[in-house]
Parts: sequence; structure tokens; C-alpha cells
Amino acid sequence: MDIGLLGQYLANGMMLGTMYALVAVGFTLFFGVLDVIKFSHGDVLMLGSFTGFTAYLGVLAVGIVNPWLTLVAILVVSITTTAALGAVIARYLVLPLKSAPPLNILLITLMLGTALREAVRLFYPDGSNPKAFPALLPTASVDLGGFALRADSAILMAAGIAVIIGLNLLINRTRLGLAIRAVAQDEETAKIMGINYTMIVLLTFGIGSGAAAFAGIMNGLYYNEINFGMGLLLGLIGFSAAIIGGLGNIYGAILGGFLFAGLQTVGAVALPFASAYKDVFAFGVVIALMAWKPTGLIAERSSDRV
Amino acid sequence: MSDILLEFEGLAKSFGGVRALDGLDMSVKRGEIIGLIGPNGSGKTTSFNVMTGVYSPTQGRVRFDGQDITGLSPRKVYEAGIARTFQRSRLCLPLSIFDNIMIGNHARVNNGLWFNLMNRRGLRQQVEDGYAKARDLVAGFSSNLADRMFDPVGALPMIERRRIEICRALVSSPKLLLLDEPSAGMTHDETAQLMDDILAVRDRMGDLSIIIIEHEMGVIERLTDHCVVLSYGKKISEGSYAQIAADSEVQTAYLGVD
Amino acid sequence: MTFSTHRRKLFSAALAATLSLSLAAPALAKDTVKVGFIGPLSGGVSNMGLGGRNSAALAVALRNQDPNAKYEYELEALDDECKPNVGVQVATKLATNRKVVGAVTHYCSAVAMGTVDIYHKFNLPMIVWAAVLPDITYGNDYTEIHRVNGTMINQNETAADFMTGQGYKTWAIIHDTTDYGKGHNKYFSQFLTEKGGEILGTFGVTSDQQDFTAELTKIKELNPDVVYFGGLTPIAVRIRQQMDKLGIEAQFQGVSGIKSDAYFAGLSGDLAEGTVTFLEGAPAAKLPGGEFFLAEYEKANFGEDYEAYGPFSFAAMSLLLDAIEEVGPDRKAVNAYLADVKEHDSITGPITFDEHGQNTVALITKYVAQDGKWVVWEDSEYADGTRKLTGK
Amino acid sequence: MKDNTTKTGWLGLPPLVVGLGAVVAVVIFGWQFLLAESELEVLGLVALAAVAGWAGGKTGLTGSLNEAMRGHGRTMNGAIMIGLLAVIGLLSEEHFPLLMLTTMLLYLTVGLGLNVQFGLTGMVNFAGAAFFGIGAYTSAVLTTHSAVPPLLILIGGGLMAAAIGFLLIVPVVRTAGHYSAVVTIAFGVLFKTFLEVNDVLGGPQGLMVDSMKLFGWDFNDGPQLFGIEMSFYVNYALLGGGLAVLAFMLTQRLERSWLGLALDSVRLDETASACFGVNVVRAKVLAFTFGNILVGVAGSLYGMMISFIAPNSFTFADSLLMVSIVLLGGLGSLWGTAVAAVIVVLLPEKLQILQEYRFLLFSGLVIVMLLYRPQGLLPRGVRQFFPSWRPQR
Repeated sequence: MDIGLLGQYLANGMMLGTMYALVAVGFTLFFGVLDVIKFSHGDVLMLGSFTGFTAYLGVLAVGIVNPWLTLVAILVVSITTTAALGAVIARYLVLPLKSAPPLNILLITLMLGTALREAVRLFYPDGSNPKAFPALLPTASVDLGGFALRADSAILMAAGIAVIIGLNLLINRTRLGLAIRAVAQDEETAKIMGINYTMIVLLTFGIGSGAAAFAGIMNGLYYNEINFGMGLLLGLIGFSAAIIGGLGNIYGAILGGFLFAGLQTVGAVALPFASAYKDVFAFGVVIALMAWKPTGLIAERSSDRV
Repeated sequence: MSDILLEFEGLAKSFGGVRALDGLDMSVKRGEIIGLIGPNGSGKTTSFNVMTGVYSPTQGRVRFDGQDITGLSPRKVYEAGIARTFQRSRLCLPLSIFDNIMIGNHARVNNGLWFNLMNRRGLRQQVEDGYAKARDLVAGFSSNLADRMFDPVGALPMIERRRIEICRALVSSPKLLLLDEPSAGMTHDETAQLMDDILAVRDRMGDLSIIIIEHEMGVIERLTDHCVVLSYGKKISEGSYAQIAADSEVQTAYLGVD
Repeated sequence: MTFSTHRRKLFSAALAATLSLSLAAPALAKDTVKVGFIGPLSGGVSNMGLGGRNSAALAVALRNQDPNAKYEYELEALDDECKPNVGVQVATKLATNRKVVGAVTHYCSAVAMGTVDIYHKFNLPMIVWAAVLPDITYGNDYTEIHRVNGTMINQNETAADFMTGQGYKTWAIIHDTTDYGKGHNKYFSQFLTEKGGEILGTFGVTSDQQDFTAELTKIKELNPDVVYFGGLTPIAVRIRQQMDKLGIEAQFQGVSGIKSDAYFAGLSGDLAEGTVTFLEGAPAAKLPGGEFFLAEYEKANFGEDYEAYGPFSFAAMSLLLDAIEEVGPDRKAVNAYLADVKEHDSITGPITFDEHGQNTVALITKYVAQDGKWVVWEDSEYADGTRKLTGK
Repeated sequence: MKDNTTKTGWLGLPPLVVGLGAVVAVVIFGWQFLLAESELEVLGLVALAAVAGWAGGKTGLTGSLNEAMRGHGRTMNGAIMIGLLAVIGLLSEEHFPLLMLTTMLLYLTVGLGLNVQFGLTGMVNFAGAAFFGIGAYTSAVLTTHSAVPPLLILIGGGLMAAAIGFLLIVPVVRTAGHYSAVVTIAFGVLFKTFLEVNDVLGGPQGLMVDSMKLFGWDFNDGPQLFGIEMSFYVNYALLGGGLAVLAFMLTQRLERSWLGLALDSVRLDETASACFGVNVVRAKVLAFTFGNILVGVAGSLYGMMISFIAPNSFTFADSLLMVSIVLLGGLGSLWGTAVAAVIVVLLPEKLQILQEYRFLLFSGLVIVMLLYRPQGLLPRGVRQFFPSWRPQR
């Protein structure tokens, strides 16, 4: 295999890895602050991309044609709406069940994911069909010895990585991040310290969902297509990535995202049979990893008090 | 048969750098009631967890009844004859009193698949035997409770739950009973009542040894033959209640010098 | 009579049929006879299904307006979602309903392959209106199975002939792994090899795959003149898009399954431009009864286009109704009638079933995507040299 | 429930009379419901059932029924089985209602299997549809490529599900809570993807399943009885009914045994259970395998009945629907599972409007249930070994 092709695979893997990591970070944030799994995350992502698409149609109807302006509008509308949705989910579905068995939150959000997916399929105009997401980024490409690097792919990847770094800084370097970490560390103490617990939880869910919306837009711009079912697999992959990295650990989530993308790419390239087996391969590895390290590669703190 | 029932030798347990137990030596004689005391975080509950196999120790050995039980699974430890209660009540609240006690009897019934699914007659016999046993045990604490054997535990007040927890631990006739803060969440009177119950049980069960973790010094004074004081995972003192109460190091540990 | 563009499945169609009936039929009470339609009314190829459904509903409505018709017809239109398992479910539903006398079914070959046994088991006469896999009629001896449209064999022969004629030498083949995609792969590979084309690589993909970068990166390495895709529109859109992303410069060639307006709706920019595809039969306007059909379809004011196979659906439903008029609403009698259909007049030309119930449709039309429309090759700017296919 | 509250019975009738009357009422209702054609009829019947359920709770009918089930278990069980036979007999010429009935019975079997895993032991299995599919694919392969007798194929489907379940045992047992849920979710998705890319098992196209032949008699030929040709689905309905009854009996016996107690205690407190000598690993392996066998056998029969299977029949959404049955009925509640299976399987079939919206409807319903009535429609009572047994004091 020549270098150019290798580069192509590497770029593919990086692109996927960035998207997965963005989703995984959301899972890890929710688990960090509330010890809950919000499984509707993937479908919230899907909703984010559909909101973005709707915003695009709206902007088009108003008559704006500048792609950058359109992009900004899409991002702003999608991220704010989705972040608000995330907070609403936290407020009305997650927090009320906080004292119920932890599995109930997993169940309720799984069901919510299905409900969102089905609602888009049934109620979005022609929602059961894939939608052509506009290509808003410049498509000029540089050919590097058999490896076509397109400007849009490069921009998307850079933006994705920037968002991940930004989230990381937000969590580790800001007052808000400090409050989030305090809540994650110990709810009671954080309350005593005068932190508005509910507000922090809602903000965290908003941030995580906003990141998912960003990933959704990224996905749409990259594949130029969105469909109601896209969230399930992305959510599952993001969740698996977060788990591999150890839930509640932001670096673990990023590592998990890239690891999963790496597995898929390697699976597609190196396996002797059809590349379609790459998902089978990747999930097989996830199951095997769980058998080997039941709490993830970077171990989660032990929660079973005796 | 040796006089010593349980023996720790240099028992240590770390959690990610924090040494919860730091080379603990301790022994329990048959029929003895030992008080395990110390400030919060001194490693009392951890020692219970290591003893019963919930955690495996980082270092050291646990010998019980002439057998090395270090690192055995909780189930094997239980089968060897150690039963316990938990600091925070860990009963199965939706299950009946009878069922909760029968969980403690689990190792003594036929758990075969065929027996349980197909031999309803045999099962009935075992259930009736178990019922007789459980009822006797409960009646020893409270006749009122013995009439409510099929009520769910969740409906009962705290003191009754403690009693059921103790019954669950006793139903298998263990050699050693570990009580983790039995007075937690109870009024003074209730605590006193429970102490009477425990002493009565001990009288009935012959050479049952008990280790009790307790903050309530009145309880320790009244119940125990011997006390062990822990601080930061180490034993800092041991002896009769009077002895340790007079120990200046114990006072420092409790009151704190800082 | 209006159709909502939203999916209401059987209701809208049945409603339309009954509505038009109540308006047109005089007081004379006729017996009601139920006929079925199955196609993909939702999902990625739903516009094909809806076009077929509308055309079948049109045939029923026109018959109900006919004062000489012996029965009132009621259409039960069901959605197979282009999924074999769903298809089997709805086919069972239709076949086990004793009131249903016959049905016009299936756009997706993969679905039809699963359901033929059901129709046979319950003796339900059915006429395929769009699925093209030969095995649907030729893979069994069931007397219940008929088809008015052609099979993929002729289509692929013409395709191989035409493309090699254009001077292309090497191909990479992508096909979906349903019986439909595999069939296309089989027949196209066979004819292409006969005509001297070279196949550099063949790739099977699943029908809901999203990311084809792995396959396409390999294809890029192979550097073929043409990428052939045997499958349906949704995947064709994705593949065409990702080919561009990876900078693959090869001619894109499809099959009858992508001859749909959705192909243009799905592709942004001018990516669709120059794609070639092949379809049995002639464009509606050039069919013998084409003008009549187009006028009536226009009048009925459906929300959706009749799409590639609408005329076939109309012809199949009309044939079924003719049969019922002739021999009465009895499954066995209808089967017997259909077994002996020769030179039966229809808008798509005379229908003649061979011993497997297959109609012979010799004519294949070549299409090329030009300015966001499928244009018959001979009428296109590509044929007269104004525009050129990729690599020419 | 206290002993003395229900002795008098509903409307002053003895509990057994009330119980048998209820069985007859349910039989007539089920027969009419399955036959009902118009949406209006169906809605009317649904409303009737809802009112009856509500009134039953208010007037003490439910209590009386419970008393009948407890005091006259054998008679009631016999009556219910005869009732099921009666429904099948009444519908013996109707293909589609029988198909629906059988599907419901098979989903009930699945629900019981999942209830042992989830309701009793606390292990959620989000790969129910996958294990169901394993059974169905086993049928497909064995009916077309071997001469294995059909009843053995059913067992084979169950064993295959159990065997593949064993591959997951290590991660499922070693991990707890969320993680274990992920293992099953990942497996469910993996299974469907694997089938889609795997050509040997038919790929996305799917596979034909041969009809069932029992004692040289083709199941797909309708049996003749007194000169009436019955639907061949009668065969499947009888077999499905037998399977559901057997599954119900086994599950109930399991629940009311030492093993059931062990499963409950593992669900409620794993650590404490281990400290009292419960073999947690054995309990989990037992529950997981027991459940998977039931799901696999049901899938196996389903495959033969439906005669064609494809990966799309066994998606994650279907798995969630199966979990919904357990949650709606009530965790650990076997009769609840039966009621929920009727609601989840039959209602959308009968009310075509709902068919399209069924995933949305049931996911919404489960959300509401989790928020406001987590114990389910028919909450499980306090666990008992022998409901009729009250020891002398």
C-alpha cells in the first residue's frame, strides 16, 4: 500500500474519531455529574442535525446565499436548540428519576431516543427519507500523491478537534468547569459550597447536547446526508467509546473515540473479508474489552459502597 | 480444636494509594464478643469487608477455624461460618421477612434446577422446614414479628429490620457474627432493646463469637469482652473496655490532636 | 380527490377509490371486491412506491367510474418498506384476507423473493409491477405469480453493450447484497465479460450502509473507467457523493433501481450530471396508451409523480380488474384466467405471459442525467456530442 | 394482600365462580377482539376492557380473582388452558387472527424469558430480538439443510440461543449495571449487522424457512376436522399456546423456588447476596440462559410460522419493544407480561392507525410508566413459594 492511500485511511479514521469523540465526551459529562447514562444522546445528535437542516431551509427561504453566513446560522440555531433540549431532558426525565434504580434512567432515555427517532420519521416532512445536507464548505482539494485532501474535510476535522479542546478547557480551566467538577465529585459538598446543583446539571446536559449537535452538523456536512436513523449507531459507538475509555473520564472518552475509529478503519482495511464487517469487528472488540476490563481501560471510580 | 477462632496477620488493604488497613493483627477466641472501635475512616468496616471476601487484602492473611480464608469469595467465607450485617441496612425490602431470612439459609437448601422446577413436593417440605426455623429465630426477638412472616420488610420500622438482618445472619448457625454498627439510626431505647436481644442470642447459640463495630460506647461497655481500637488502619490499643477507655492514645485518636 | 403527501398507507388509497366510487356510481348496488397493492410507501424508495400506488389507484378509480363494470372495487394498499420481512408480513395480511381476490405487488426484488411463497400458499393471484429479478417468475413454478414489466437480464445486456460501445474498458462493480443487487452483478458481469469489458473489482455493500470510504478508497487504487452500481437510489446517492469526496474520476453507471427523481433530490450540485442508467420499456409518453395515462394521472391530481414504473402498475391493475370482470371474484378462477393471457391490450403495449407468468418486454431505454432530469439518451446532448461522459 | 379482605368475594360470589366467569369473559372478549374488523369495533372493545379493568379494581373483582388464583390454582390454570383452546377453536378457520394470536403467544414467551433476566435477576437484555433471531435462523438452517425433526429444531433454536448467550456470559456477568446493558446492546447491533454482511445466512435478503412437519404431517396443510378445512395456523397456534403455557409454568415455578429467591436477592443486592452464600455467578448464568432458551425457542417457532426471515426483523427497536413488554406489565409480574404482550402485539395490529406509530407509542408509554408508575400495569405481589400455603401458627 502506498503512502497516499495510507494517508487517505488515516484521514478517514481521524475524521470518524473526531465525531465519535465528540459524542463520547457528552456521555462522559452526563455520567460524571449525575452518574447516569443518557442513551438518547445519539438521537439528540440526530435532532441537532435536523434542526440544522431546517435552519438551512429557513435561511434559504429568507434568501441568504452566502455559505459562511448560512453555516453560522445553522450552527447557532442547531446548537442552542439542542442544548435547550438537553437541559429539558435532564430537568423532566433524568432528575426526577435520580433516586430510582440507575437502570431506570438508562431505560427512560433509551425509550426517549426511540421516541425522538420515530417522531422525526413520522412528523418531519418526508422524514423517513434521507435528506440531502448542503455542502457549505469549499470543496477544493489538494492531491498529495493519490491522497485527495479536501478543504471541507480538513476544516471539519480542525473544527471538531477545536471543539474537543475547547470543551476540555471549559471543564478544566473555567469557574463553570470547576463547579461541574465539584458536582461530579460530590453532590452534597458542592451544594454546601453554594453551587446551584440543578443549574449546573442542566448546564452540563446543555453543553453535552450542544456538542452532540455540533457532531451532528459535522456528520451532515461530511456525508452530505442526514437521516432519522443516524443517531442510533453514532450514539452506540459514542457510548462504547466512552465506556472503553472508562465512563466519567474526559480523556478516556477522547481516547475511546479515536480507538473505536481506528478499530473500524483497521477492520475495513486489514480484514480479508468484506469491509462491511468493520462494525461487527469493532463491536466484537468492544464486547471482548468489556470481558477483559469490565470497567473500561481507564478505570472508573468504584461506586459500590459496602 | 484450637481456642482461637479468627486470626488476622498483618492485614493490609489499599485503595489507590490510600491505606485503609495498614498491617492489622488481631485474634478472636471462641465465644468471645469483641468490640471494634475507632474514628470514622479508621478501617473498621474495611476489615469486615476484607474478612468476608468483599475485598481481597493487599497483604496479610486471615485464618478462620483452622483454615486459611484469605481472598476467598464472600460465598466461601460464608460457608466457612462467618455471617454479617451491614452498616446501612441491606435487606431486600420488597421481599417478605421469611424470604429475607431464607436468603441467609441459602447454602443449606437444595439449589438443583430439577429439584426446584419439578419436585414441588420436596420443595414444599424444605420451605416448611425453613419456615419453622425462621419463625423460631424471629420469635426469639419479637413474637409480633413472628406473626408477620409474609409481610414485606419495607413496611417495617428500623429496629425490626435490624432484628431481621441479625436473624438472616444467624439462620445458618455461623461461628462468627459480624455486626456493623447495629445501633445506627435507632433511638436510645431501641438500641438498649437490641443489645438485650443480642445477648439473649449469644446465650442460646453457645459458643458464637461476635465482632461488633459501634460508636455508641455504652453498647461496647455492656456487650464486649475485649476491644480493639483502630486508627488510620492500624491497631492502636486493645484490652477490656475499661483499659482502652483509660488509654491516652485512644483519647487522642478520638478527640483529635489537630 | 386529493392525496396528502404524508404517509397514510392504505387509507388514502382506499379512501380515494371509495370516494370516487360514491361520486360516480349510480344507485345500482354492486358487489364490492377487494384488490391489493403492495409497494414501498415509506423509506428511501418511497417515491417509486407512491407513484405505483397512485397509478394502481387510478386504474381502480377509472374502473369504478365505468358503468359497465360488474363490481365495485376497493383497493387495499400496503407498505412493504422495501424490507423483505415487512413485505412478508403485509403479503400474509393480504393473502390471509379472504375478501382480497388479487394483488399488484412489489417494487423491490428482495421483497418479492420473500413473498412469492406466501401468495402461492394462499393461492392469491398477483402481478409484479416493478421488481426486475428474473427469479421472481423463473425461480418457481407457481401459477399465482405474474409480471408485466421486464427482467433485469435484457437491461444488463443492453447496458454492457452500450457502455463498451462508448469505448469504456475497465469497471469496478458495487452492488447491494440483496438478491436484487446480486442479480444485477451476476447478469452485468456476465454480459460485460462477453463484450470484452474488464472487471477490476467487485464490492458487496449492505442496503443501509452509510460510509463507503473503505470500498471507494480501494476502487480509487484500482482506477477503473466506470463505476457500476447495482442497487437502489439511496445508496447510489451516497456512493456518488463519496466518490467525489475521494476524488474518484470515473463514469458512474446505475441500473433501473436508480431511475428516480429522488436521485436528483439527493445529490447536491452537479454530481448527478452524466450518470447513465437503463430501464425496461419506453418512457410513458412514448407508450401506446401513454397519452391517455398521462392525461388521467394529471387529472387525478396526485401529489406525487408516477415515476418509472407507474405505467406498469396501472397496466397490471387493469389486467387484474379485467380478469375479475371476466371470471368473477374467485382466486382460482383469476389464476386460471391469468395463466392464459395473450396479446392482452394495455397502455404499456400488448401483454403476453409465458409459462412462468412473465411478460416479454424487449424494449430497453437508455437514460442519462442531464440538468437534473433523466433524459432518453438519444434525445440528450450527450448523444449529439454537445456534452461528454466522464473520461470521453 | 391480607387474608381476610377477599374471603367474601366479588358481589358475594365464591372466588372460584368469579375466576371461572372471568376466564369465560376473557375468552369471549379475545375471540371478538381478534375477529373485529372495523376500527370502531376495536376501539369499543378496548374501551370496554379498560372500563372492566378499572371497575374490577374498584369493586374488588381483582382481589376476588387473586383469591381464586391462590385458592384454586389448579382449577384456574386448567380453565385458562381450556379457554385458550376455545379461542383457537373458535377462530379455527381464520388465518390472520390465528397468526396474530400465535405471534402474541410467542411474544409472551419472549416476555417471560426476559422477565426472568430483567424482572427477577435485574439483568436487562437489550438483545432480545437478536436471541429471537438466533432461534429463527436456527430453524431456517435446520429445516432447509437437515432432516432434524421439527420439535427438536425448536429445542435446537433454544439451545443455540443459549450457546451464543454463553459467549456473552463472561462480559455480562463480570460487568454490572450500565456496562452489562452495553454488552447486550452492542451484541444486538452486532448480530443484525453480522447477518446483513454474512452471505452464508442470506445477507440482507433473508432466508426461507420451511414449514413445520410433525409426524409426517405438513404443518402448512390445514387439518380437516368434521369436514371443515381449518387454517393451518391452528397448528402453530396450538404449538405456540403449548409453548407459552409451558414457559409460564416453568417461569412461575422458577420464581416460586429457592432459585427464584436467589435471583431476587441478586437483583436487590448483589454484594449482600454473596455475603449470605448466594452463588451470584450461577444465578446470573442460570437466569440469562433460562431466558435466552425461552426467547430462542419462541423465535424458532416464529421463523417456521412466518416462513421467511431477514435481519430487519430483528433490530434494536424490536429488542426495545420486547423490553417494553416487561416494563409495561411490571417487573417480575408474569400476568403483567401477558397483559402487556396483548397490548404491545395485538393492539397495533388491530388498530392500523397505531401500527405506524407503534414504536413511538410504546416508547412514550414506557417513559410515562417509568415516571409515574414504575411498578407496571399489574405490579408483582410479594414473592411467595406456595400462594395457597399459610402455615399454622
